[in-house]
Formats: sequence, C-alpha cells, structure tokens
Amino acid sequence: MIQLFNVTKSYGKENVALREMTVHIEKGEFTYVTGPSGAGKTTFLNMLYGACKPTRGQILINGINITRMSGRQIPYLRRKIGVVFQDYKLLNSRSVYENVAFALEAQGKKRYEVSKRVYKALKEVGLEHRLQRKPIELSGGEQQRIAIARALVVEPLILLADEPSGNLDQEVTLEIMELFKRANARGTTVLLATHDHSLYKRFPKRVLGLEDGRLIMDHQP
Amino acid sequence: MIQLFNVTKSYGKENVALREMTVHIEKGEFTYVTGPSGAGKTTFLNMLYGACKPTRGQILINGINITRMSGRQIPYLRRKIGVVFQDYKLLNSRSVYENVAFALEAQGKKRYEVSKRVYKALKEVGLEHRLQRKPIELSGGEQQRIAIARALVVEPLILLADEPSGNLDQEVTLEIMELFKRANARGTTVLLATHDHSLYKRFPKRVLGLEDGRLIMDHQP
Amino acid sequence: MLDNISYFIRRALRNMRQWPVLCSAAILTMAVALATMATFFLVVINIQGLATSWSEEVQVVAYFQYPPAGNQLAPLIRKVEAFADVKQAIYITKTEALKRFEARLGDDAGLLEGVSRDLLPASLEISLKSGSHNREGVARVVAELKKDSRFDDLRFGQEWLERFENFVDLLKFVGLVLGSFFLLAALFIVSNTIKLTLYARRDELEIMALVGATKRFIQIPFLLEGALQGLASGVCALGFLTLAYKLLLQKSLQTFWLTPVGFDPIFLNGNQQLILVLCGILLGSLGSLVSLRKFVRL
Amino acid sequence: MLDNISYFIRRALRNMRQWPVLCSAAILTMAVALATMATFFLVVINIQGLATSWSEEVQVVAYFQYPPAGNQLAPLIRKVEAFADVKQAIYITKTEALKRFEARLGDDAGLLEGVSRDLLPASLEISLKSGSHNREGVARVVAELKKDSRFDDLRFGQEWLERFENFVDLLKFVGLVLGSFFLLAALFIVSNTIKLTLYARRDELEIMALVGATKRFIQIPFLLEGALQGLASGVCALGFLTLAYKLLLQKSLQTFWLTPVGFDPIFLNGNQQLILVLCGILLGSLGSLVSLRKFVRL
Ligand SMILES: Nc1ncnc2c1ncn2[C@@H]1O[C@H](COP(=O)(O)OP(=O)(O)OP(=O)(O)O)[C@@H](O)[C@H]1O
Ligand SMILES: Nc1ncnc2c1ncn2[C@@H]1O[C@H](COP(=O)(O)OP(=O)(O)OP(=O)(O)O)[C@@H](O)[C@H]1O
Ligand SMILES: [Mg+2]
Ligand SMILES: [Mg+2]
Repeated sequence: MIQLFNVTKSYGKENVALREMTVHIEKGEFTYVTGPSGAGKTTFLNMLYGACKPTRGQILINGINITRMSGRQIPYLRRKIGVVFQDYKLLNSRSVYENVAFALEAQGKKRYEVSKRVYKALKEVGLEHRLQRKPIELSGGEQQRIAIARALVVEPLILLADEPSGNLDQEVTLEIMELFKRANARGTTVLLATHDHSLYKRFPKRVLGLEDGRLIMDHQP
Repeated sequence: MIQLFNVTKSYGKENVALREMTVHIEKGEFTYVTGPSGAGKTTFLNMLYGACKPTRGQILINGINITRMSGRQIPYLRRKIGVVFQDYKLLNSRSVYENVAFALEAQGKKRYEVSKRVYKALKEVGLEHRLQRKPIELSGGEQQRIAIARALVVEPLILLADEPSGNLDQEVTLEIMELFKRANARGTTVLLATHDHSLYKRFPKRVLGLEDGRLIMDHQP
Repeated sequence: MLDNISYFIRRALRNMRQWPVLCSAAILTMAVALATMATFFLVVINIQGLATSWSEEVQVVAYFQYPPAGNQLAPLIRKVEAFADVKQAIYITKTEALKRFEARLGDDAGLLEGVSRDLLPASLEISLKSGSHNREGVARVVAELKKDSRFDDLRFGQEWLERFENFVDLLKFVGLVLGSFFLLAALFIVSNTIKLTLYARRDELEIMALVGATKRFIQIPFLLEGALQGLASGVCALGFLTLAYKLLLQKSLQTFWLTPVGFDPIFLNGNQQLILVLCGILLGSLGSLVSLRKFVRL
Repeated sequence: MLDNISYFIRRALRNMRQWPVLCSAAILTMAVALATMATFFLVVINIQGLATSWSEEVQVVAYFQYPPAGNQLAPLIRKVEAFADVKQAIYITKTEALKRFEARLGDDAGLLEGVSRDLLPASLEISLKSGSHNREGVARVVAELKKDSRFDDLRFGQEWLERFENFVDLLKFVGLVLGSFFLLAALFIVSNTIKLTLYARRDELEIMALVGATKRFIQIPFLLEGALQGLASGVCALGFLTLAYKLLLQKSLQTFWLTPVGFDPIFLNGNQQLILVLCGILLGSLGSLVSLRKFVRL
C-alpha cells in the first residue's frame, strides 16, 4: 500500500527532516509513528498526501509513484486519504457542519448523501449537537474531534492522524481510538503519529520510531 | 492573588461554559486545572487575562476587580500575565525571535534587553538554534515551546498554560515542567490546564477538577 | 453537472453573504472605476457628436462677379450639384447677403445703415455630402469650381477647417490616452482588491486543496463571485451614471457647448449600456482569475 | 520616547518590506486616486485661468456722436479714468475704427472696399479694473457715462457677459461635483484597500493585543505605515502628473483653448504640489485610522 524507498527530505541545506527512510506498510495495517518533538513525524505524513515532495527517494502509494505526480493528479490522491492535521486546519469562518461537509463536497458528492454522512461522522465523535457552531467557538478538544470527523467522513483508504489525541482527555481518546480501529477493521490503512506511550501500550500495533529524521525502530507487537 | 466569586460564563442562552465557580488561588501557588474536553478549562483561563468577561460574578486579581476593568487598562493587566495558548497563537509571518520579542517590545522594553532575554528564553526551551525560522517551518512541539518561551520571557506574576504539553514527548514535557516549577519557585503563580493525569501524578500539586462548567474537585496533595 | 453548477452558485452566494465587507468593497471599487471610465467616454462621444454637427456646417461659398441671368442659374446649380462631393447648392442674392451680414454683425449692424444695397456680391452656398466634410472634399469641390470663370472668388474657411480637424484629432488622442489610463487603473485596482480579498481568505483556499478539491473546483466559485460582483458593479455604475446624467451632465453639456446647431447631448445607447455591464462582469471575472492563479497553487 | 519612535518606524518599515504586495497595492491605489483628482484640478484651474484672461477683455465702448475737439479729449479721458472701476480709456479715431472693423471681418474685409472712411464713429474704449470685470462693474461705468451727452451710444456686450458668467459658474459647479465625487471615491477605495490589508493581518493585531500591547502601541506603526504609503503615493502621483503634463496636457491645453489672448497653461505651483503630497499622507493615515478603529478592539 505505502512504500518508501530511501526517502530524504531536507529544508534548505543543513536542515534535514527525514534521512534515507525506507519502509513498507501493508494495506489495512495499523501503524504508530513515534519519536520526540522534531523527529520528522509530521514531515513523514505530509509527504504521503503530497503536501511536500521528498528531496530524494521514491514514494509509492497503491503502486503509484506519487513523487512523479503532477499537480493535476494530487487532488485525486488526496480524496483517498483522510488527514487529521496536527493544527486541525479548520475554517473559522464556516460552521462545523460545513467544515466536515467540505471534504465530501470537494469530491462532488450529492447534497443528500453529504448531509447524511456528515451527521453520522459528527455523531461518532460525539459532536452532533455542535453542528451550527463555528470552530472558534469550540474547545480545543472539540476542534480536534471535528478534524477527526472530517478525515473519517470520506471513508478513506488511508488515514493519516497527526497527534489526534493531544488535546483529548483519556476517555475521549479511547473513544477516538475505537473509531480508528473500526475504520481499520473496514480496511483503512491507519498511520497515527503520537508521543503518547500509553496509547501504543494499551493498543499494541506496529510502531515506527523516528529520531532526528532516522527510522530507528520498527517494532511489530 | 486570584479570586473568583460565583463566576458564570455563558455563550448565548443555553450554552453555559462555567457555572457558579468560586475559587481562591494564593500568590505563588501551582495549580492544575483538569477536566474532560469542553469542561471549561480554557474559558476559565481566558477570563483571567481579560479575553472574555464573566456573564455573572466577580474576578479579583491582586485585589483588583478585573470584571470592571476598562479596555484601556487591560493591556497593563496582561503584561503581568504570561499565557501559553492552547492553539499557540504564533505569527507565521514573523520569525521565532520576533514572535518572542513581541511580548517584550509591547511593554516598551529596550532593544538590548529584549534580545538578551529572548535568547535566554529560547535557550531554556531548547530552541535557540531556530531563531530565524518562521513558526510554520517548525514541528508542532517546537511551536508549542515557542509559545511557552513567549509566555515566560516577560517574567510574569501569573502564568496561564493551556495544555502546554499536548504536542510534546515525555522528555521535553519534563523539561518544560522544570521550567514552570522554576518560575513558580521565583514567585510566579502558575495555572496549568491539562488532561494528562500522569503529569499531576508525577508532580503533585493542587488540582482543580472541572466538569461541564462546574468545579467538582479541589484537591490539595 | 447541473447539481455542480447549483452548488457553485450556492457557494459563491454564501461567500458573498459571509464576507459583506470584502464583497461590497470589491463591488464599489469596480463601480467607481467603471463609472469614471463611462463618464470619460460620455464626454468624448458628446464632443465628437458636437464636432460632427459642427462639421456639417462646412461649406464652400462661391461669389459671382456678376449675378447670373435668371435662365442661367438653374443649369449652373444643377451642374454644381452633380459634383460627387456636393449635397446641395443654394443661391444667395445680393440683398439676402447684406441681410445676413447685418444679422452676423449683431450689435454692430447699425454701422451698415446707409450703405448701398449693392455692397455685397451674390453667391452660391454649396454644402457637402457627409463623407466629404474634410479638407480633401473641400479641395476637390474648389478645384471643380475654379474651372468656371463666372465665379469671382471662393471662400471655404481652409484655415478654420484645418484647425478644427487638428482639434478633433487631438481630442481623440487625449481621450484614448486618458481612457487607457483609466482602464489600466481600474484593472489594477480591481485585481488588487480581489487579490487582497483572496489573501484574506488564503486559509480557505489552502484547506480546500488539502481535502482533495481540484483546482477548477476551488476556482469556479471565486470566478462566479467575481462575475457576480462585476455584474452588480456594472449595474451600480450604470445607475449612478444615469442619475448623474439626468441631474447634472445633460444640462451642463447643453450649456457648455453654447451650441450653435441643434445638438442634443448623447447618453449611452442600449448596446453601450449592455457593454458597460458586460465590462463589469469581465472586470470581475478577469480580476478574480488573475489573482486566483497566484493563490491557488496545488 | 525617542527609542519608541525609532521602534515604531522600524516596525512600519519591516511591515512594508514583509508585505510588498499589500504595500504596493495600497500605494498605487492611492497614487491613481490622487493623480485623477489632481488632473481634474489642473483642468479646472486652467479653464478658470483662461476665463480670467478672457474676462480681462471685458470693456465698455462709448461712441461719440461727433468726434471731440482736440483740446476736449484729454480732460474727457482724465474724467473717465477717474471713475472707481476704470483702469484705462483709449481714444479710437474713425479711421482706426474702420481699420479694426476690417481686421475683424477677416476674410470678409474685401466687402468694405469703397465704403466711406467716415462709416464708423470715433469711440472711447474703456477697460476696467481687475475687480470690476463683472456685470455690476460694467453697470456702474455705464451709468456714469450715460450722464455725459457727448456719448451717442454705449456698447458693453451685456448679453455675452451674462452668458460667460453663467458658463464660469457652471464650470465651477461641475468641477466641484466631479471633484467631490472623485475625492469620495478615492477615500473609499483607499480605506477599503487598507481595511483589506488590515483584515489580512488580523491575527497580528489580535496577538499584539493578547501579549499586552496598548491600543496606541498597536495602532501607531500602522498609522505610520499608512502615512509613509501616502507619502510614496503622493510623490508617485506628482511624478506621473508632471510627466503627463510635460508630454501631453500642456500641448493639448494650448491647442484646445485656441487661445485668443496670450494664455499659458498652468501647472501646480510649489504649494499645490506640496498640498498634493500632504493629501497623500493625510489619505494614507486617515484610511489607516478609520480601518484600525474597526479592527483593533481591545
Ligand atoms: N517548512 C519547514 N521548513 C523548514 N524546516 C522545517 C519545516 N517543517 C519542518 N521543519 C523541521 O523539520 C524537523 C521535523 O519536523 P516535523 O514537523 O516533521 O517534526 P515532528 O516529528 O512532527 O515533531 P512534533 O512532534 O513536534 O510535531 C523539525 O526540526 C522542523 O524544524
Ligand atoms: N466562543 C464560544 N462561543 C460559544 N461557545 C463556546 C465558545 N468558547 C467555548 N465554548 C463552549 O464552552 C464549553 C467550554 O469550552 P472550553 O474551551 O472552556 O473547554 P476546555 O475545558 O478548554 O476543553 P478542551 O480540553 O477541549 O480544550 C465548550 O462546550 C465549548 O463548546
Ligand atoms: Mg508534528
Ligand atoms: Mg481548552
């Protein structure tokens, strides 16, 4: 499903975020990406949905080399991928409903289908009563859950979640993990970047450990 | 130092974020504010630096009733308070140095003093080598540390930290906690909102527990 | 497809409702630019209209050494009217000539009292066809007339005609220069306004791209919005112009020309009004398009 | 204090360097607006200048029934020149009058051949003082002259004068209306541009307030920035105007007037140039101020 070959990403000359990373992730796998702050977790995920291109190396998703992808094709790649951004990236000028519906509308889904699926996704993260609010009128954890709902509503082939529980209390974190596991059970490949040791102790899965841009650990439970 | 009397904050009619909260915090105290997502932690902190006014009730800081404060006086209140915002609130168009220096410049500090103190604060959070970067070119955890540096650089009387370790790994979290404790030892009153149980288990201090806007726990170790 | 179009329109309208400040700023800026340009255009077409009605007065006057005999006059007129450039030839008798001269002197007419009725010669006033109201046309007619020895003297205001033609050329030139200046200024201001509008909404553009919207999907609602704003601004400009014309310009133009011939001030005709509104739409969509290309990078 | 000022200036300059698009958008918009207004102003003052030079020709002509005897002439002129409104009185003999009449007829002068040299009466041409070039001044002089029976007839172009005065009034009115329209449009566009600029930077304003900056501390750099942009735009507009005037307007104005009296086209004098630049500064700072009040809420 996801194959990286010798991927290096550097910003400027000496600022290397990822070094010679080679990793294969199977379809339907659930993988944690861990490492200290600044290790390159976000950079790794960013490259998978085409937000930045590797400086060297190749990335294949579903057998397609996305490093050679043109700007025209990237939207179609992104439609297969749900992303929970570390900084949420919600539109403060739009309601919660619109924020989530956006991901479906961008794919040209019918209005009726959109509203049904958005409602379901918001219900799953426990925010169906916040439909008409603006994200800025929500608490940090609620915003994070909106971002999760937006990533899941498209029923993606791949889910990239960057620190999805940083602002959530333990209880909600467990609920969210249930959601991820359910999506995973339906066949979605999940990559979850986190610092939270307790998370992968409680739900043991494959763990990729990064440090200073290097893959220093690849641990299968 | 900080006294709240029957403080209620509601947005709109039925959306009540804080209910009848009465709490006293002594000068130099270190207090955790905990509670599930949406409990009202951020709302509580917001009111202390005048970002929003309580719907009912009074708030006294240093004996001054800030609910009656005019817009002209609020900047002077804020200069005594360092805030680590849950969403960082960094300027992406400015360098890291400028972001931190901003807080000092706003108080009319001399240029020489500004650069000395900014450098020191960035060193403390371990980011003195990121001086000329833009926040958007930093990892999530690095951004969070910049926000912490900006709050600490003014040597505030009160430090409000909203989820300051959500994007930090355990190691950096411990370092940051050391910083907070050191500031606390110098006399700064610290309020730290967090979900992280392990945090207040490891550094036991007074814990205020919120749920659904109500103060349901006030636990002194 | 139809579903998509209605979605785009809904989104464009929602955007406009959501950002009333940005939206009205863009509309009014465009309206001001359009109204300014249209005002200039109006002034220029009115001056040109006046110029045309002036040039209709261009004529050649041929003075007779001796008034022609009654039976010679008609053939002569027919001959002259047969020239390719000539529309009409009118015979002016000596008496009539003096009467006209008196009228022309106005206040000073009293001075001619007691002057012989024979003072002025009889003449033929030759007016030209509409295509020949210029130096070349006059020159051709004069050349023909010179062949006839019965004419003593020819008057055709050569100097005045040259000066007048220079003036009209100059006017067109100044109009063109000012017009293009204003067009450029308008385009510049509008594209800047829209650029700022988009800049203020750059998160939206970024996030759309991140959730998998294609370039076209992102751009179309903004283009539509630009076009709608352009439409609104065109209508505003037209309304403003009509009002200004009715209340102000019409009167001022009439007085300004102190018009010797019956000249009615011209307003934009139906087609031109349509063009104004279309210009607005074009301006809005072009402005959006140019700015969008900068902001929607995928 | 001095430290603060240098800090504000540094921040304003840094802002402008950091947002070259926003900055140049604001500058050029203001420059266009200012140049437009100044162009209109130039046209109006030139027309008014021409009007003044025209009105200098306003004079009263008094015709004698019989030419005065040589020794009576000098006292008469002295008497007339003693009137409060009169600048100068010049005696025109019969011969001179006919010569002038011939000159005035131009092409038609040939018609006067053989006419008696006595045809026209002698007259006194009375020019007025600069304050009296209007209907009232003329009326006063005429009233005085009427008391003297030696004058047969008085000419003072009453009708022409009235029409001319109406025209100048109208011109001023149109200039005022168009001028205020452009001023408003310019102010509107500029404050909108600045509003958009600030809107695009609203995070910055918000965060400044959150870290304890006072309202004034936040506003001053933006005001300074507005003033600097205004200064730049004023200088741009002035440069553009000078160029346009040198290359285009000067020539066109000269030809346009077909000026009978020696009238030199007027450009902005030193003070007016200064005012233009000051207007730019005012526009920039006012625009910033107005918009800032909306965005900096504490
Ligand atoms: N746009 C950029 N320009 C320059 N450097 C960058 C950029 N983005 C990231 N970096 C650098 O690359 C390194 C890795 O960043 P990345 O965001 O991948 O870390 P991370 O593992 O996600 O950290 P965190 O847990 O703090 O989010 C960091 O040192 C960061 O400063
Ligand atoms: N500006 C606002 N307008 C309307 N409702 C708001 C606003 N800000 C917060 N709320 C609501 O008030 C409640 C408390 O929010 P608050 O941000 O204080 O929670 P929190 O304890 O900080 O949660 P988290 O841990 O998720 O950050 C939430 O239900 C939220 O939806
Ligand atoms: Mg990260
Ligand atoms: Mg919060």
